[in-house]
Amino acid sequence: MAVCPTRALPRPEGSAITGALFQEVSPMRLRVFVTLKPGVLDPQGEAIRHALSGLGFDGVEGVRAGKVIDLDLTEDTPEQAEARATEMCEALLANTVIEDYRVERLG
Amino acid sequence: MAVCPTRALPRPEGSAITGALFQEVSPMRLRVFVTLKPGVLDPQGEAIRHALSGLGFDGVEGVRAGKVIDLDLTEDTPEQAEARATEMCEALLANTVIEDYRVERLG
Amino acid sequence: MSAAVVVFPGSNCDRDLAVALEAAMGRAPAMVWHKDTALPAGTGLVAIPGGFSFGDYLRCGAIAARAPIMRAVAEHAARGGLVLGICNGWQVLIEAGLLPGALMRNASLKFVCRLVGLRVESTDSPFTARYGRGASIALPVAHHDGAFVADPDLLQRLDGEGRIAFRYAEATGEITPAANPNGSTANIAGVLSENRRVLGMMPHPERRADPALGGNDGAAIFQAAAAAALEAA
Amino acid sequence: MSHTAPPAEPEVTQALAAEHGLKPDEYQRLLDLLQRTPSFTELGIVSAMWNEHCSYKSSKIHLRTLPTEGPQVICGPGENAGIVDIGDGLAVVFKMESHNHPSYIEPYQGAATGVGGILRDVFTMGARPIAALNSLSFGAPEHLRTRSLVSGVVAGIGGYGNAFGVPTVGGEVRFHPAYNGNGLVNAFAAGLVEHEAIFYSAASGVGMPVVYLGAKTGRDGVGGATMASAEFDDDTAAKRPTVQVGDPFTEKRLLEACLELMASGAVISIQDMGAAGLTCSAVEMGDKGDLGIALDLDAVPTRETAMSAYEMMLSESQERMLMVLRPDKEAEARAIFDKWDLDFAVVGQTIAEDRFRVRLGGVLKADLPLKALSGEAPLYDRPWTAPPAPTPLGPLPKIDPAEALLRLLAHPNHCARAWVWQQYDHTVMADTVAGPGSDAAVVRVHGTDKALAFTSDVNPRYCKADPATGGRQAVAEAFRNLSATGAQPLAVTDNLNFGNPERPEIMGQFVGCIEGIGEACRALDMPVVSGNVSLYNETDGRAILPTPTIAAVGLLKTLEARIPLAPSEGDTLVLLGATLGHLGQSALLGDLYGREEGAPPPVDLAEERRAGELVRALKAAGLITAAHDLSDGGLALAGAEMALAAGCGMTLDAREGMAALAWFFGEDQGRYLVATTEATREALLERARVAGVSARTVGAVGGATGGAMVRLGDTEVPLARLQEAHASGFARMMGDA
Ligand SMILES: Nc1ncnc2c1ncn2[C@@H]1O[C@H](COP(=O)(O)OP(=O)(O)O)[C@@H](O)[C@H]1O
Ligand SMILES: [Mg+2]
Repeated sequence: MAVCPTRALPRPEGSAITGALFQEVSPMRLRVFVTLKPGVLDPQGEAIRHALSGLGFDGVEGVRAGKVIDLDLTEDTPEQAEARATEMCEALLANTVIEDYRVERLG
Repeated sequence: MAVCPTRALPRPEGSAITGALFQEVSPMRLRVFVTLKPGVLDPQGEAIRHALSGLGFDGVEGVRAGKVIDLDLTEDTPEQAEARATEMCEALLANTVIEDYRVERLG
Repeated sequence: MSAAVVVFPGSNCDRDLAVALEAAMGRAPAMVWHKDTALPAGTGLVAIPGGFSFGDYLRCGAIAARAPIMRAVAEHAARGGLVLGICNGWQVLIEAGLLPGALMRNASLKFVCRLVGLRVESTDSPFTARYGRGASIALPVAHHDGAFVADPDLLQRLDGEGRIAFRYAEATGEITPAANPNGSTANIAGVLSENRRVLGMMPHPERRADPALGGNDGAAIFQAAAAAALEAA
Repeated sequence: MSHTAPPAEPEVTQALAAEHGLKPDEYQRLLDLLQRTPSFTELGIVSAMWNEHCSYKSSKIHLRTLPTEGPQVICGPGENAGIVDIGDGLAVVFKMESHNHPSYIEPYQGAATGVGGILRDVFTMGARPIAALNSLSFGAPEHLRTRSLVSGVVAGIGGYGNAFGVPTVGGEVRFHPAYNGNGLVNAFAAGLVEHEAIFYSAASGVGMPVVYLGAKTGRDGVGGATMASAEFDDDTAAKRPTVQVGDPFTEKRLLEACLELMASGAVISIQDMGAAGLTCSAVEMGDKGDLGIALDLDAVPTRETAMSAYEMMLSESQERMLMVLRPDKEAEARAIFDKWDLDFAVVGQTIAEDRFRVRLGGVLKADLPLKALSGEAPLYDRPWTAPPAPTPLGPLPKIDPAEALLRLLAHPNHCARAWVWQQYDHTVMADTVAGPGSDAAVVRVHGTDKALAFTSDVNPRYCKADPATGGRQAVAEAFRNLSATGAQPLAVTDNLNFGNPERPEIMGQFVGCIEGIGEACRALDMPVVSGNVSLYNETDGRAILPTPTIAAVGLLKTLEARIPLAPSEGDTLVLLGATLGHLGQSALLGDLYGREEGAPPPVDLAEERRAGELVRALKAAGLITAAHDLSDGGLALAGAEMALAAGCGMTLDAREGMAALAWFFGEDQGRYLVATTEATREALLERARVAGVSARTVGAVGGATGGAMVRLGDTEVPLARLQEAHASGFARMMGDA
């Protein structure tokens, strides 16, 4: 992530950031993986496997399909961004009844 | 993939595998990322961004949604598996008119 | 007591549902916008329509389930209020935690729109009370994500508690794979909540509640719900 | 969004103009008009306005010959869609449009955005869409790309229409090797509107705000309008333009927001953004209202940074509209778009001068005479030659009629299309009385006992062999499909798909088809109220079959008037219309033997009309229980389709003195197979005699011993085998049976 000058300034927790400064913070990019829990039937993965074999690709033992969601977040630290992304997964991005998720920092 | 006789010949890379043994070789896992090309409209990402902000998550600057497909392939070398996965992307997994793809080796 | 239809951006069966409810109740339901935070006073029945709320992006029903109005719907359900979710409405109710299980992509991976046969599995609910038990009816389905998924425990519970409202079936009432349009576990087409006052179903009774359209099998659901809503008043 | 400076613009030269598709004389025309070299943005604007897609420069003089008027017509061609009165203060708004090239490049998105575009054409006039049709032409089933095109196109049409919430109630699917390199996706939509709630595109009033509505602008399809008019060559893959991605969720919100906006009284005029979005829509609104338009592109909502004026003017981002606003209603209008989370931006105003001015970042990027952009567009009377005579009709093949029927019913061109239409929501809106699978789809007018009937038809093989007859036949078949459901035909829209008009033989096909269409529309009182032309459908000099798709709309005054397709056990079958056993260009020879021989069947429009009127009169008199029109595949195929619909056996008798194949598979026009009871048969025959329509009893429903059989003369095949062949043909072809 690009280090921008404002980041270097010590700020108290939750201090107000003026609009002007805020703009300069380049957002952090996080990648969220949402995949079906093991054991949950994956018709899409199965269909892809079938289609691949129809196209003459042999030796495809298994296919699992999932989602990847890239988020650009303006948070102060990578840790905070990661925590935020995890909250988003719990709140919306994953259906934890059938899906697992994982958050990764990018670039 | 079909086991062809040449496979039974001793090879420098990796151990020689006979047809019978071949079945027991644990397949290689590859991960394929399929994402929209830059500039292509991503209504899904936009809807997620909007929903996140409705849930009170501020500072979400951008969301792009994509697919991740995990493949278990029986190939002899990681290089071959990677090449095979790339062919699969071109043939089926990605719609190269609007999507980019990337193949990664897993574990 | 009256009915309310919740409208999300992307809902497209809201009008059809309102027409069917009005025919059954003799008065038009209130149309409630997703950004509202309360149901109209005196709402006895909340109906969540089919369609593609929020484009069905991310997961069907996921974004709608988190809309402001859904807290009021959950409170209504908790008070024992009637809630009916049809198609996308069922997906919303599952995402909102008001009904169990999950609805996944059809086994064919294709959208499916056709008339399906159903067997009424439970008549012990305010929605299905006017059918005969085991009755064969026909209703249209139109969905891309209608494969009901439940783990064995849940399945056993639903079955044991008589909470499976409908199953996809042949006209003879037989439950066969061929009668299953989407790969649902155990051909399940509709599920009741524990208190039996919340129903989610994939087929569209509102599209077959008028003899002019070739059949009337769906009307009984609205009539039964209307009667129950009045009774609750 | 802020605009950082876009890269410097290229200098405009004749070569750059050529890259934009302007021929040397067309570029000279532009120089003469401006008396200076155009700016890059101006070149983009003019090339978009003057290309085939927007200017109709090759087709216009011929299109003018089509009949467009009638007492029922409220608005003919020239607006976003045609409008026809259906009584009680209501009107039906409809149009058909092609998305052929985009669908060939990216089938899902191409077809999806085709549906999106035609829906916008309908609701921009104030109508709520109530029905969609799609006419699809693909290459040979065994061709490398066919299956993936079919899958993608069908999924795209469903993906968009289903989410939007319009029932897709009918259409056509055909396969022919002539479409191997160029498939056709023609999308039709119809909507309902009250007479007083119709909106048009002509701007009025000087100094009125021009408002941008809907989704944001990206670089989608920049150059798309130019592409849609260029012949494919083998580098198409390399030149892939940015494909437009459709968002039905935004379209649905745009529909609701626009209808609310119109009801609020804020709209002076409104126009959707289609090909060359902002350019075409702004020019059209100014041109129709005799006003100039000044646009300030800094106000355009964009989703990408550093967009140039050129890109913004040519962007084909979807789900956008342009409106001229009543200024005192701005706050109210804006609130509606806020409610639906859609963009609303004042991007310009109407001006008195006849200029089209475009500014970005304070710089004047274009300053063109507005009226000249459409009025001075080139117009061509391209040379054409009459088509060569078809090869003569050879001897009849040797095959049992029942065997031929079985094979035809399994053929990709004649098997059931349920594989396709089960992927379309055809019951949403809860007014579908007869969906896909009937002669014409029937959709109730919401809240009334009336209904509208919709069909789309063309036989490209006929059009190739004899364009004028083919044109006539397409209209006649549409008329017949409406009549067979009991509907009174009202009007048509056309989608004229041809190859490269710069080739005289292609232009000859075009001219011939239009002549036939015009003649038939006049004779059958079905004016053309809207339409679309798609040329250059060819690859490496191989053109598609001439495919002038005709979509027609009819009215059922009551649901009672509807005639079903399925007869009942015990019914008697009567054939209306004369049979000579015409096998030229027939499905029997063409689809089973690859023999495209002979002249197509002649179309007698007077007989056609009498037969159609008779069918409706017979229904009104209670003399028929079911009806089906005869088209390709003749009596055998029509009979089998009725048997399948009823789930009953059927006997069709041979005809003395006529070869069995000619009698059962001949494609003579103007015919219907109707079902009646023994009690009403005599009265029916008498009515036909009085009407001057030949009628003969040809068979009966049921009547076979043992399992249900379909008998053709002295040959027979079990109904169950026909059912299986018919039902599974499509899935088998797609490889997922
Ligand atoms: N692409 C399609 N989408 C929806 N319905 C279709 C499509 N293609 C064909 N159909 C339906 O299948 C039926 C048979 O089509 P077709 O053989 O072209 O009819 P006809 O010969 O009566 O014109 C019709 O009801 C038609 O509307
Ligand atoms: Mg027909």
